[in-house]
Amino acid sequence: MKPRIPVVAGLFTEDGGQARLLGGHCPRCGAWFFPKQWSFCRNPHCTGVTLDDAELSSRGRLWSWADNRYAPPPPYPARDPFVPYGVAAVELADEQMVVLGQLATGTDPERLSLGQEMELVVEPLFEDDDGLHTVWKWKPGGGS
Amino acid sequence: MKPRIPVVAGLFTEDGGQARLLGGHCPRCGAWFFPKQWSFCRNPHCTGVTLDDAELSSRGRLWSWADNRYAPPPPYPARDPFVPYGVAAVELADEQMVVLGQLATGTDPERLSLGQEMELVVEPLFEDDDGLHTVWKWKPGGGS
Amino acid sequence: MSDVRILGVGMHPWGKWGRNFAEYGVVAARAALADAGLSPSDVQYLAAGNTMRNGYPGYVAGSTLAQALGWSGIPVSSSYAACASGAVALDAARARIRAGQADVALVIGADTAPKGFFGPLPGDRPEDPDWLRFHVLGATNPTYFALYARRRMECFGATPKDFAAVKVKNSRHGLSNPNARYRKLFTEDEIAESPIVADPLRLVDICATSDGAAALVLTSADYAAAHEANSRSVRVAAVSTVTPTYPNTSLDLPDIATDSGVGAPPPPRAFRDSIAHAAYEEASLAPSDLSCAEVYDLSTALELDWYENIGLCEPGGAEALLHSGATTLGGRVPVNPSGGLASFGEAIPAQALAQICELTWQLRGEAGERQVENARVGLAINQGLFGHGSCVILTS
Amino acid sequence: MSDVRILGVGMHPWGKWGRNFAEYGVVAARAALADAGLSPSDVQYLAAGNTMRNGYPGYVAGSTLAQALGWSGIPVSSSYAACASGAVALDAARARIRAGQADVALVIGADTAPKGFFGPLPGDRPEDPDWLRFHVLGATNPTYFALYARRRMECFGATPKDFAAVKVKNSRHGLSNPNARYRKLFTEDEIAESPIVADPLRLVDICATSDGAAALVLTSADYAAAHEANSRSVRVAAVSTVTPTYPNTSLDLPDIATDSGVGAPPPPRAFRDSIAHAAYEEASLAPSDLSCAEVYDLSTALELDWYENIGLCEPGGAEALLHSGATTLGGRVPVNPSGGLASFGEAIPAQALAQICELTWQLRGEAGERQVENARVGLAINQGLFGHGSCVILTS
Ligand SMILES: [Zn+2]
Ligand SMILES: [Zn+2]
Repeated sequence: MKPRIPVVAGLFTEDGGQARLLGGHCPRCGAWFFPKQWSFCRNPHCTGVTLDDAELSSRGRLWSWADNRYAPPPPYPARDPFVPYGVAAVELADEQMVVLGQLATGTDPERLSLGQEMELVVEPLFEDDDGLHTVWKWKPGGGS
Repeated sequence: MKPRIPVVAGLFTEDGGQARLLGGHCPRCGAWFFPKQWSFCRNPHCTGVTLDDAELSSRGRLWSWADNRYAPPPPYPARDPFVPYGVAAVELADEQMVVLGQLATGTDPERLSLGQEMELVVEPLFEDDDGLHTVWKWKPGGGS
Repeated sequence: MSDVRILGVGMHPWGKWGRNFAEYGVVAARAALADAGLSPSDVQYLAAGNTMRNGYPGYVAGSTLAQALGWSGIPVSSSYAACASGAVALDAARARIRAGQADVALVIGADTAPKGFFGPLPGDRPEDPDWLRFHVLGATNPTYFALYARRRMECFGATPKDFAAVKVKNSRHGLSNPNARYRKLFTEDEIAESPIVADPLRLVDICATSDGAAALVLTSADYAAAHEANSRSVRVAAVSTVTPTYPNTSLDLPDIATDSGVGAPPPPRAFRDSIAHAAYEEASLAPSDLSCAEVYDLSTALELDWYENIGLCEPGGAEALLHSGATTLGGRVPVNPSGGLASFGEAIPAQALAQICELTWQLRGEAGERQVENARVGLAINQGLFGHGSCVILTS
Repeated sequence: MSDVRILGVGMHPWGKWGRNFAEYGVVAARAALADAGLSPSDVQYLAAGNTMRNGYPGYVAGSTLAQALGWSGIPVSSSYAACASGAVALDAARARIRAGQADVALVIGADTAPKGFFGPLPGDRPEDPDWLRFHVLGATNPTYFALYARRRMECFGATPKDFAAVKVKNSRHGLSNPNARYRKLFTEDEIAESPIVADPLRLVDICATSDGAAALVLTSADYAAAHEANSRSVRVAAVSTVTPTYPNTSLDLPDIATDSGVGAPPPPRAFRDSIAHAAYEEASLAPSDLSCAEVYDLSTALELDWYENIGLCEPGGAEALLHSGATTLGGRVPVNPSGGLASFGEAIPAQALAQICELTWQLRGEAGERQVENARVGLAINQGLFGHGSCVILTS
C-alpha cells in the first residue's frame, strides 16, 4: 500500500482514522486560528502571548460551495486529464469560523443545500511514485 | 562554423565585422539612450515624440572597472567551472554617457588605467548546441 | 483639513497587447496632464500603484514611470494593495497635498496582465496564504466569487438569470466607451451558452484580466481654483482605505478560513459594509445622495453584493433593484456607467483609478452616450486581497 | 506644516534564521509601541515597507503586519523603494499626520533574506533593467560597488587599506550593539585575507543580507507632548525622498548605461549629493550641525563616498577624515555608531528604519557603549535601486 503523505505538513491529521484540522487556540480569549500561523493571538483586545495547538471541530454546516470546471494554475497539482472539483465553505459552530475545503470525491454539488451538515475527511488529492498525497475535504454528513 | 546569436536581441550588432551598440537618439534635443527602451524621449524639457534608432560610438574612455571572482546568480549564463570576468564602465564622448560592458577576454584588469581608450567588440558570452551566444564587451583600444 | 481636487484625468484604453506596462502608464499620465492643462514639470509628487507580474520595474512603478516621464527630482511612492492599489496611491497623494508638501500630484496605475487565472509566484511557500489556497484547494479567484454567488442564491433566491442581467446591463453601458476593451452587447442567450468556470458562474460572469492604465492629476483646492480655466475640477470628498476589524468572520481572499468569532465582540459592521461607511462618514453624505456608482464587478453576482454594501438597498434587495432599472443608465442611480469590469477586464493597479476617471467625466458632464443625467455625487468602491478596502466619493 | 515626532522605536535583532518576516515585524512593532507607552489600539495608520522575496504577504507587508497585530480597521499602506523603502514608509506616515488624518502612525520594515547575491525573479524579461544587467553582464550589486570603489582609488588615491579601516571602525562600533548580527572586531590582517568578490572589494568589504525588523511610532507634536511622560520623543526635522534629475549621468543600479548629458542642462548637483541637500534645506541645517550620521555602507568604500555626499568633507577628503578619527566614536561626527551595515547586514525594508532607531537612541542618550556624546542632530541616508534617495534628519 502506498504511503499517505499530507500535501502540506501540520494542517491536518488522520491519526486513528479520524480526520482533524490542526489549528491554534488562545487559552486567554478563546479564539481559534486556522492555520495556526503565528505563535501569538491575533485578537487585538487580547494579550495572549502563546497559542495552544488545537484540533478543530470535524463537523459543521455548509455555508456555500462552488464547482470548478477549469484546471487552476500551479501550485495546484492538477491531474491530467483535469478532473473538476468542488470547494465548500463550512461554518464550525464552536469555533464560529468558516473553513474551506474541497468537496469529497463523489459529492454531487447539485444535491447540496445551505446549512446541511458536513464532516471532515482526508482523501488523496493526487498520487505519484512517492505515494498518495492527501488533503482534508468536506463530505455531506450527519446521515444525509 | 557555429552561428553567432546575440544573448539579447536589438542591443548591438556586428554586421560588417564592426561592433556597434544600438540605442535611441532624439532628433529634437539630441539626447542618446541605451537601451532605447521607449519610443519617446526621456528628457523632461523635450517634447520629442519619437526617437530614431541610432548606433552609439564604439570608442570611449575607461571610467572604472571591476573584476568579479564569484559566479552571479541566474539569469547570468555562468560557465561551469566558473570563469572570473571583468566589467568596465566606459564614457562615450559624443553621447556624454557611461555604458557598462564586460571586459574582453584576455584583458588583464591589473593593467588598466582610468581614462584609457576602450573599444567595443562582440564576443561569445557562452556556447551551447545552438551556437555562440554573443554580447558586446569593452577592450583596451587605441593601439594599447 | 484642506480640500483636494482632481484637475485632470486620462487613460490608456484597456486591451491585451503585452507591451510594457509603463508605456501605457505614460500615455495615461500625459493625457491626464493635458486634461489638466499642465506639463510634467508642474508635478511635485508622483504616486503609483505597483504591478507584481512585470519584474522589478513593477515593484517600483512610481520610479519606473518617473524615469519614463523624465526624472525631475520629485519624491515618488510605489504602493501595493492588490485591487485597491490605485486608491491607496490616490490616498498617499491626497495626504501629501493636505500636508502642504505638494500642490500638484500625479497618480498613476498601469498594468500588463498575464493570460488565464492569476496564479502565485513559483516556489514552495506554505506560509503564504495565496500559495496555500492554490496548492491545497485549487481555490482560484473565481472559486471565491462562486462561493459568494452561491451564497446569494441560497440566502436571497438569486438566480443565474439575475447575474446575467448584470452582464447585459454593463455590456450595454460599455458599448460606447472608447476606453473599454469589450464593446459588445451580450444577450441572455449568449450568456447561458457561456461555459461554466466555477458553478454557478460562467465565463462571461467573471471579469477578464487586461492591460491598461489610468492617471489623475490631484491638486490643492487653491491650485485648482487658480487653474480652473484649464479644466473643470471635481472635489475628492472622501477616500476610505479601511482594513477589516477583528474578528473578520466574512470569507475573504486569499484566506482558507475566516477569523473566529469567539472571544471578541463582533465588529460594528461587516468588512465590505465598513468600506463605504467610512467614506460616507467622511463626506457627510448618504447612499441617497449618489448620482452614480462604479463598483468592482469582478463577477456579475458581486455587483449585486455591492448594491447592498454601499447602501443602495437592504440585504437581499439587489435583484429587485437591478430589475427595476434603477442601476441602469437612465435610472435613479446608474451603477457602472463605464461598463464596469465586465467591459474592461481588470488591470489591477489601474482599475480603481479608472473608476475615478469615469466618475470625473460623469461629474463634468463629459461622458457622452454614457452620461448620467445631472450627476453631482459619484462613488467608486472595490476590495483587494488581504483586507484592502477602498472607496472614493467625488462631488462636482 | 505641523511638526512630527518619533515617540517610540523598536527592533528585532538582525540575523539569519529564515523565519516569516512578519514575525520579526511584529516583535519590532510591539517593542516600538511599548517604548512609546502605547498599545496597538492607539495606532491610527500603519505604513510598511514591502519585501519582494517572501511571496504575496511581502507585497502587502502593511496588511500582513496589520493582520498579525490584530485587524483594527485602520488604513494601511505598503510601499516599496528598494533600500529606501523604510524611509518612504516613514514619509507616507509623516504626510498622514501632517495632513491631520492621524495622530499616531506605526511604521514597520521587516525582511527575511535569501542567501547569496540578490538575483532577479525567474523569467525572461529583456525590458527589466534588473534582469538585463544580470543576464548580459553578470553585473551583481557588488559589481557596481566595485566600480565605485575603483573610481575612488583612481580619482582620489584611495587604497584597499582605507576601505579596511572603515570595516575596522564599524566592526568596533557594532561590538556592543545588541541588535547587530556580527559582533566581532575585524583586524586589518583578517580583512586582507578575506577573498576578493569584486576587485577591489573583498567579502568583508561588502554587506551581507540579513533577516531583521525595525519599527517606529510616529506622532503629531501635540500628541507627543501629551504622552511625553511615556517616552522621550525626538523631532523629525526632515525627510528627503528625492529622485534623480534628468540627465542623471551618474552610474546607478540597476542600469547598464547612464543618461546622456547631451541636450539638457546638467542638474544643479549629482543625484547622491541631492539626497542630503534636500534634507538639509528642509531642516535648515548644515553638515556642521550633525552630531552623528548613519550612512548606507553597502560597501566599505561607499561609506567614504557618503562622507562627501553629506558634506562632511570635500570630494576626495573622505580618507583623511576617516583617518583623523572624526567619524569614529569619540570623534567630531561619528558615522555609523550602530556599526552600520557592516555589523548588521542588510534587511532591505528594515534598514532605513534601523538607522532611525539608532539615531533616536543616540539623541535620547540611550545608546549605551555606542553613545555619541551630547548628540543633538542625527542624519540617516541611503539610496535604493531605481533612483530612490532617502535622507532623514532627527533633532532632539
Ligand atoms: Zn487571545
Ligand atoms: Zn529629446
